[in-house]
Amino acid sequence: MRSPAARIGMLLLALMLTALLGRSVWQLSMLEPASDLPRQLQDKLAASGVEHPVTAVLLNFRSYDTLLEIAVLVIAAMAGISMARTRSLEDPELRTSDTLLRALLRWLVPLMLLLAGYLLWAGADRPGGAFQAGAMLAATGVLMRLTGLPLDFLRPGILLRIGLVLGFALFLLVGLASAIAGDVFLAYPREFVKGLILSIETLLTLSIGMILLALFVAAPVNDASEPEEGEK
Amino acid sequence: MSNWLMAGLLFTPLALATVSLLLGFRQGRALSWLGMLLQLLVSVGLWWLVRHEGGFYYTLAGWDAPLGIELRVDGLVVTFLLLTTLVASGCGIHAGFYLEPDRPWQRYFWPLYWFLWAGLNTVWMGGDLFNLYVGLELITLSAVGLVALGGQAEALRAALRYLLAALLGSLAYLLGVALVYGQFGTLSLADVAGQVRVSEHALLMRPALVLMLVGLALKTALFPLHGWLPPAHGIAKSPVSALLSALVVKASFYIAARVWLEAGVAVASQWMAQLLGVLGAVAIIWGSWLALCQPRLKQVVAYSSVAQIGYLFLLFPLTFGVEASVSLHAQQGITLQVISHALAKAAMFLAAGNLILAVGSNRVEALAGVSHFLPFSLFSFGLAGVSLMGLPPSGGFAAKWMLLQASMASGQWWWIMVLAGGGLLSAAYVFRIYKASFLERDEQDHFYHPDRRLEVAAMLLALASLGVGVSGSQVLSVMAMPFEEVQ
Amino acid sequence: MMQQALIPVFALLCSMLAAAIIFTLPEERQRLRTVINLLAALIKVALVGVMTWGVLNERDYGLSYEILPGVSFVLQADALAMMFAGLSAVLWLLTTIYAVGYLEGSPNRSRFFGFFSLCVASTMGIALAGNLFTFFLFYEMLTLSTYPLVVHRGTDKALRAGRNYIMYTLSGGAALLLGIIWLQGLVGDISFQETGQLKDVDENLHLPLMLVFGLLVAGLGVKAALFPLHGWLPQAMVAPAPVSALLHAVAVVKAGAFGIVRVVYDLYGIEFATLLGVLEPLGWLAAFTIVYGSVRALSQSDLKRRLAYSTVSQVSYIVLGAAVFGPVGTVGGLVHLLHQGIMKITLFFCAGNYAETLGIHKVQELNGAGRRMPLTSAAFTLAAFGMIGAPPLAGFVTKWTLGSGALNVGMEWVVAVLLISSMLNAAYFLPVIHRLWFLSEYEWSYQRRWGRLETHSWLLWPPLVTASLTLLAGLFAVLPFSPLSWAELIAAREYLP
Amino acid sequence: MVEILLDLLLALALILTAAAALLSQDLFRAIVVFIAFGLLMAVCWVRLQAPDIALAEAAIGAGLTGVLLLDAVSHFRRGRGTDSVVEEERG
Amino acid sequence: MSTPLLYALTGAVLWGIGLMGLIGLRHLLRKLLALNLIGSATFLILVGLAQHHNGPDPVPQALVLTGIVVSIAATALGVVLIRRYFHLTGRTELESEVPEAGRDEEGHSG
Repeated sequence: MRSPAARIGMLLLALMLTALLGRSVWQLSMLEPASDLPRQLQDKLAASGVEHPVTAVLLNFRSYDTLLEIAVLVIAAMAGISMARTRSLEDPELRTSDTLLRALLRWLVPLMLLLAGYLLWAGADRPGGAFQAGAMLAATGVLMRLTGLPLDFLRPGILLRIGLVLGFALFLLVGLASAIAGDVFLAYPREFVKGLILSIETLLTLSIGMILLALFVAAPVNDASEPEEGEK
Repeated sequence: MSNWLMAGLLFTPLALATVSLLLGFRQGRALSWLGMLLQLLVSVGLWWLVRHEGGFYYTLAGWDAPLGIELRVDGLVVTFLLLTTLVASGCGIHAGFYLEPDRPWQRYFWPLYWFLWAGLNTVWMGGDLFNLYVGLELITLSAVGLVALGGQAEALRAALRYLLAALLGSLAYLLGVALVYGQFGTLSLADVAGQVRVSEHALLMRPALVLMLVGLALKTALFPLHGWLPPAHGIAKSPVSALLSALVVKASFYIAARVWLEAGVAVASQWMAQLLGVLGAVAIIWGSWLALCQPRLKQVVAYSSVAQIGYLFLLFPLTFGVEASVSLHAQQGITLQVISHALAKAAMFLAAGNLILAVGSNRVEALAGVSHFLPFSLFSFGLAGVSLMGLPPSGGFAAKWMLLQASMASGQWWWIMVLAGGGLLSAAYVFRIYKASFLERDEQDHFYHPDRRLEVAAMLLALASLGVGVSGSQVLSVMAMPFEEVQ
Repeated sequence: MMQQALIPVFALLCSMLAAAIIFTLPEERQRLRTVINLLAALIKVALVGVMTWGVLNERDYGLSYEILPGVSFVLQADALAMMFAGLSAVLWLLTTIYAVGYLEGSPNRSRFFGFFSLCVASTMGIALAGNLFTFFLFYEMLTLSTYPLVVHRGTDKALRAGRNYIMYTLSGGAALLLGIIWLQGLVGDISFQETGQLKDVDENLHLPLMLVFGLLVAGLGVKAALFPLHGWLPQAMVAPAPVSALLHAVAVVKAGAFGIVRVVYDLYGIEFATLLGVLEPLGWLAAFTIVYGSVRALSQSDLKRRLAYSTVSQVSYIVLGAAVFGPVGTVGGLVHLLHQGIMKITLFFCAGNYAETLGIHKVQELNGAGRRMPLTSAAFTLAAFGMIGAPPLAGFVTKWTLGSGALNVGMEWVVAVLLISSMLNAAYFLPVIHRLWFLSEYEWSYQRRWGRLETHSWLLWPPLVTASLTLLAGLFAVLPFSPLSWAELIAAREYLP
Repeated sequence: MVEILLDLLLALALILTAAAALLSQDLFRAIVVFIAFGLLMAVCWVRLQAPDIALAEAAIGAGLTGVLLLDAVSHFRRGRGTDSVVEEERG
Repeated sequence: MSTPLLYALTGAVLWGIGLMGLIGLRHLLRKLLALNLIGSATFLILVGLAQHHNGPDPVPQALVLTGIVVSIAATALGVVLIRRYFHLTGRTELESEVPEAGRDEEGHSG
């Protein structure tokens, strides 16, 4: 428990922050719109290879952000599985014996997979895309795990690690390929742009799904510990 | 030429991270040697290019800012890229022989290491405020992962504390970015800098500036937001501590400095600048004092980082509302401080790791008598200490000299006192270590002899920190190279 | 031309290189280490000789290199530089020989000789520094490289002395740095030049320049052991004898005194300094230190402590000389830079010999040592008489010139100070000499035999050589290349025509 | 008019759920409230004409984050040794 | 007042709440929760303020998507660390002075 003075201080701090922030937002809202970025985006959308502007920004105009963001995900996944030191990531406690639930799942899982596929495909011209599809995949996995369906592919082994970086690696290779072709890093060749984006998205979906799932499943349950440096 | 180099620079760390994730520690290590060599070639190549032809913008994915992301490559950036290569390679080589290869979780060291490197490169070159945010997060998460890797409870606690602080800092920064985007409708720092100077409502940027600076100060561990740093840097494995102290905290400071110099000085107020300076000054004094009181060797070095980071924040008062020449002096001084502290602190942590390995304990008193068994590492520690104390002939001295000159010329004499006092205090904690190691005790007779290669890595970095001191002019001359403004 | 500019660099590098090699040598490679040490010392003496000859013929050994924007690293060899460089080169050779003998068989010799060489390299750099920045560079390097020597024994006492030493000198360094920065802010990056650089400055800079002078002297005064900044010196005598010799005669104390001389003559210029009125307080401070040091020396029962207080007193002669306006006074101060060096080093060598051979540390333990160690004691006696100022020894030359210089410009009180100090010198040295030769032998608990000679031959020759130098410097003071005539050469160049 | 009212209500609900998520005494309930907050956020994004974010928020922000946190809570409770809580968590 | 602006202002309030939670709460999961709130608040301000001026703006929307992914990564990493920390120490709080009962999260919420 914090002391009352500290609590009041915190409250004041938060209030002050809110007030200042609100004032700033209000003031900024009074300004004339300064940007013509949406218009620029519209102008160049045709050249981006996809019709949906958000996807165009994510995978073409600002693809470097997305590349690094996947890297952030991979890092989190890595840190997650580095903590898991058991051979299997399954949690026997969670195995269900409810037949009705199993039957339900038998229908639900393929349906969700289908939905993920649709989201991926829709990303090109409608809302949707790799992240949403990946999240859907992961949600399917979570469901399977919560009900105890086996997730053998999630053993911390080489296969899991390949799966984690598959999308990222393809993204990176495409970036490199365009650089080798003499252009800048990540610049897609005009004629393949749609196909490239779609294939990147597909693998990304798989990887993102696996990463999110691995993060969820990689609950550290073990006793291995290392002595502190110098205290051997 | 520049396209190839840039592609190599961006691709190598990410590719190395990917491939080494699929390998074990030993194969990853072998591959990493190759990666370090590549990075060295590429960064030297870029440095050479900029030195002879001046800086340039690199438009990623072929889309110009503000729609696309542009990287800025100028003299300062190539210097930092080269610095990163040197320091990170030094730490990497050290780590390659320092970490126990047979632990199952060590295989994740190399991927994290290379992702960290990629994040650093991104931040040095970043010209897009949001891209900088992603770069920062890349650095933060890989750094947290490295601290926690295979760690015990204490390491986890430190990593958690670090994670929470760093995330809050990033989000504060991102909030600032959101306000900037709301005001100027662009994320490109160069655009913002241009608009701030013509817009009549420029002063409305102040809250955004404050938020960014506070967030970044938290990530840089400026007093009083430094609480997370000593545990994290003190408990991590020595090569990791070296990376964190030498480079990671610099990344967030670098962004703060870029934002400040390009847009901040136009909208800030004197009290903001002075407040940041005062906090830096308190950090110098308080951090040094705490370093003096620590019983553990690595905690001493970690608190010393808190103090040394304080010096960096003198940039703000010394560049606000002063003549251009004074501001230039201050910027040069801070640049030298970043470079020399990076080299010296990395050397110091690596040497501290060797010393700990040799005496088998992290305590300062345990060092008694080590001076005739491990003079090489002790010597590296000493040389690095020279730079931290700001004594000649070292980069730390050169930096201090420039800062003193800038304070003198701007009439802000109070910083002179801080600089002088801080130097003496840091001498106190550095000499405390020397003193402990010179003490002769009869019973302490056998020490473990670490691998020679571990000692060489520390030594080379320490020598480099001295080298900065005698080649300050050359180092700074690259930064003065012309930069073509692309509009 | 190019080679000429490189000679000072070589003079610096030869001992740095020696240091680097010695650091990496394993402890047991004793012979190789000795060879490298002596080789480096001999090369240095040769290089300094060449430069001295060149300086006499007005050759220019300048080297300048921009180390930071607006600040240069400057090496230059002028007459004053050569005086200090010559002193340190010759005495380093002797001290090295002595140290090899002294430390035979003791641990950590690689470390010791490495820092020893670094220390001399810094001294050489101080001598050859062409501006305050470069001077400061080597001045701090000297601080750092002497610390491991002071704490070499690793005892609690040594570590405490080391801590005090570092506290004093680093604070001094900070004051010096502030002075330098301030000066740079006022007048820019200026180099040392004979007759000074500041004579033409604006009138309203006079006050800041006085304050800067105060800071510089405070910074340098720590190493020069000016009262009240002398506290570290008597404690530092726990270091091994060759280190004490180096500290007191060649490197540290001298670096401070030399720095003050540089600031007075080559930065401010003696005329301008007199005009500012900063010399008079400096003179009083020096005079007080002279008397104070001597008085404190009287009551010391530890031999090396007594010698240390004697140094406090004697070094201030140099400062006093700098504070006395007029060529003759200048000569008196400058010549003491050399004279004090050779005399004091003799005394410390002898003290070391007594300690090594008979385990003597206290003054009363010296009773009768003259009969057991006649050569050492003769050298000690000679140097002690030199300190007192008995003719025809080196110390007499100093006091005579200093005194007549002061009389020339009407500073009679200086003569009084000289007389008092000489009497005090006599008062603390004569009893020692009396004990050495005329009292019956003390019961030494510890005695070491070195065969035929009274002590190890490497320990014996250096004091004998320096003692004879004391005699020669006094006897042949009028010959060319004697300390006196070299100091006259400098003085002739320091005053405006 | 109706739209503004709806927006206001939504904003109020966001603030209330946020506060409730932090103030709730029971950690489990706090997380459930947080999931509700995530779903409200998704509605917000729809109101802001950002269906992409709405999808992502619902799936990632509310769904996955919530499940992750819930799983962690159940882990803590198991660590304390009360198995009944595990049952509760599954429901 | 436009809809986007309203949500931007809501974001400002949420930031305050989240910050108070982050500093004031001790349980690590709650801190993580607060951080997520702060993240959402930031995203609201980013999109709200931009769209107040421009109408639907895909750029900040794309940024927010990136931001959401980054924050789930960070949250997940945090949860993994917290769980392992709990596994090793039985604690769910950072402060070391909290006694062993610290693992009981009901004890000190709010």
